Amino acid sequence: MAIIEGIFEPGLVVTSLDWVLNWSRKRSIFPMTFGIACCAIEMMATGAARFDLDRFGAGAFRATPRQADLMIVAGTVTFKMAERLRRLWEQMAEPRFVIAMGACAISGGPYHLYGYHVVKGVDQVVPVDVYVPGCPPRPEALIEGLMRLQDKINARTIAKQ
Amino acid sequence: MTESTRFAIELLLFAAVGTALGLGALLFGKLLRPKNPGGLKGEIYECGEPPIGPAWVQFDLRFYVVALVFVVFDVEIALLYPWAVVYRDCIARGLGPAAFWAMVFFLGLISIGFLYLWRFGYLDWVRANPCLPKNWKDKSAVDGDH
Amino acid sequence: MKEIELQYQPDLLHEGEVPSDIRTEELVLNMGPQHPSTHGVLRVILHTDGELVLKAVPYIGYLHRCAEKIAEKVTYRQFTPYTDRLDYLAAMNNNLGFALAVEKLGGIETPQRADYLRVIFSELNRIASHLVATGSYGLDMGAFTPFVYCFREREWILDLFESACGARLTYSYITIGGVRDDLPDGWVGRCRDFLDYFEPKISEYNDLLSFNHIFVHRTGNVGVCPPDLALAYALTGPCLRGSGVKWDLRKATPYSRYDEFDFDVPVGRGQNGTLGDCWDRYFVRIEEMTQSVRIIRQALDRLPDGPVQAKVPRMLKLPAGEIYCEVENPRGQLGFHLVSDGGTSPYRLKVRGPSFCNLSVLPVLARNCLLADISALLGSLDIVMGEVDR
Amino acid sequence: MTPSDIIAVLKQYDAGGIVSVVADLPYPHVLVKAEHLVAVAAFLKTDPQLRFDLLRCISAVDWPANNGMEVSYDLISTSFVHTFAVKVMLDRRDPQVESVSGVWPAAQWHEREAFDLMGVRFLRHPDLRRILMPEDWTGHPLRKDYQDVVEYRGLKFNP
Repeated sequence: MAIIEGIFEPGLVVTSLDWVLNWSRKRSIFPMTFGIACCAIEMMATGAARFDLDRFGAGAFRATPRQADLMIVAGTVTFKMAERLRRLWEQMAEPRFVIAMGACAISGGPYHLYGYHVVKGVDQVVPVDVYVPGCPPRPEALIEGLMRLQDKINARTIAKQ
Repeated sequence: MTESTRFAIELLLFAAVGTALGLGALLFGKLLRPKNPGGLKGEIYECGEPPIGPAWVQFDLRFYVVALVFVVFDVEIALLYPWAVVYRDCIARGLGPAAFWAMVFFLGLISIGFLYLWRFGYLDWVRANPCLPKNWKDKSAVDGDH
Repeated sequence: MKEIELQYQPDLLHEGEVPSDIRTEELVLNMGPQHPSTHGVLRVILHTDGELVLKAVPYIGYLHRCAEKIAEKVTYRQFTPYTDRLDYLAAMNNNLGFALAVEKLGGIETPQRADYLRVIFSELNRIASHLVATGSYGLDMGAFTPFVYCFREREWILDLFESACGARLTYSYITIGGVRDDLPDGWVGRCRDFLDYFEPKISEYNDLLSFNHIFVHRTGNVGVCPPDLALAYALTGPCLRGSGVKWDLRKATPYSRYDEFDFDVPVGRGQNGTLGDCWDRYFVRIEEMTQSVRIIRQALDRLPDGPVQAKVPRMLKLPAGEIYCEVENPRGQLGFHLVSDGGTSPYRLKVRGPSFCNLSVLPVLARNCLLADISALLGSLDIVMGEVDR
Repeated sequence: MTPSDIIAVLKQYDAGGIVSVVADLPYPHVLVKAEHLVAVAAFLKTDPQLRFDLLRCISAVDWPANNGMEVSYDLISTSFVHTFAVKVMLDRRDPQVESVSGVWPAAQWHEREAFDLMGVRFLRHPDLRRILMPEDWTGHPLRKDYQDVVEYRGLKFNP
């Protein structure tokens, strides 16, 4: 919650301020390198030359959560990993977003029935913004997910609701 | 409006605009960025794990020695600058060799210290010397046919 | 029965000798699950003295996905997709390993064309896996360009895979009894184009990374693993061959008609440093890529016609029994210990991941090496956490 | 050497320790008493005729029917390229066996995994603790009679 959030009515100044804020945030999302399993390889392929994430300003993979605003949960989250995932998410600076990439992150995927050590869906651990289905999802699907996230960022406002 | 007051006003104006821009950006940021500390956000980031082990640790002394040596030479270079600026008109006033030899004496004194350090090995850094398990010699491994 | 004195005490993780005599405390550092150079979710606790690592203790299990428990609940054919996700960089080789284990136990004969297709796809996957290993190893050493070059070639291979079996990473293409379906037309031509395009690229990697002055100094003489230590810790694959042991399952115990192709097994020679250092393990992978290209070319030339799938009943029942079967995965020997009680699903399936054993040597090699060399050492072992944790 | 030759050499070395023998494919192995395991393992590794220097895999199989916990060690020799396996049948309620990490250090992690997932305790193992599951996990998941943990630190098994 910024200091001036929720105080002013949506007028000329506030909406143009919204536009500037949202434009700058959505055009330079810094994802955190948080690859867990097979989806991480597809995330690397998305970052590589052919499906270049840099075209969307999201190519700068930051290693630490301090400098990242997007956490792409790429892979199966296990019970042992869930705490660390929660801690990493909380150590990210606001405004922060989460993409659940792959069937494992969405609902446990192929390990849903008998995976005794698998968290069935990462939304039990962190609030998820965009779900990208697939096992692993194709790089185009991840870019589609990123675009949906950009639309979501675009709809944010600091005016009084 | 004398020359100097005009210059003072210009200087003041320049400083004011400079600080205004700087502080303005900071203020603008402070107003707009979300700020809610709390939870695990304030904790030390250690690759997703709860941090283990103390951070204030007694480091090895060799780091302290290197820091000292750096400070000495940094100051030496800092002193070289004014000398270099003054050196040209020293020559004009005929004091060239005296100024030159004074600086040579100054540099020489410090390089003697440097040679001492070098000679007694304060500068050679620790090398990795990987040691395999203490009693490692797999007697059963018959060499030759691998 | 003569009692044999054990060669050495169990390795009790001694601390390395602290060189300096002045009392210094240890800094305990967490190279945790989320770290750019751990290639997945691996946590290593480093006890360091300044830059020197005194003790490295790996913690795994962050990606333990219960594959072996699932194997007891699903039928044989249903387990193939889970084998893709063991070593997700070499899904073809995992499928091959599981398929061979089931076929040997069940006595199922696969047609010749299927065996050739299996060899072609396994070797293509070996090249793709080594490309990722080389690219990310360059990334660990701070060079970003090799990563992008290697992924460019890998995309071409993934296109070939996609046109043949529809997926980019988890193919389930090699099933029990043969191969899922035949090649699309024109695939062989496209594969040859790739091989002709790819061969000169390997020398490009050598100029770009392998003989780069900084890279050689960062990886030569680092993490030296003598041959008998490698064998004692059951290192296999490029890690074992990097230490000079000429041991490759495709030559030693040939499977799936590998003995019909001639290729040689590259072995570390200690060119840039001592034998068995990180550079050797890395360079064996580069040479293995050229050998894989040779194998694929021979397999494409002699590709026979015929069916690609043997007759396998839908609800496959294997006779009660037990088998241990291994294949040469890009990372080492991937073993499947299959115990069947005559039912439609395995009674017990133990997967021996090569990265599991390759990683177990880390505490031994990482003792008394520099902090920056830990990522060089980890990158050269080329581990994949899906296979370590299963 | 063929499995039957290996078994002959083994019988000649330690006939007492061997319980039963299976020589034919697909899985030639010898069942050994638990106390003799390390001695047989050391012999298999150091005997110049056998030289099994690569321990490929240690797998634990749970037989609740006859109350047995079977631990099998798969070996291969890189010099003679012959493969063999040694098995030990333990009591299922409290499976204990000597650790062979003195002979092959590769066994350390395999044994830790067998302990973690199956509950087989290996005596004189350098640091026997859970390797895959979290430290505070209860139960050994790969046993046949394992009930799934319904909730672990707030995370439900199937929501």
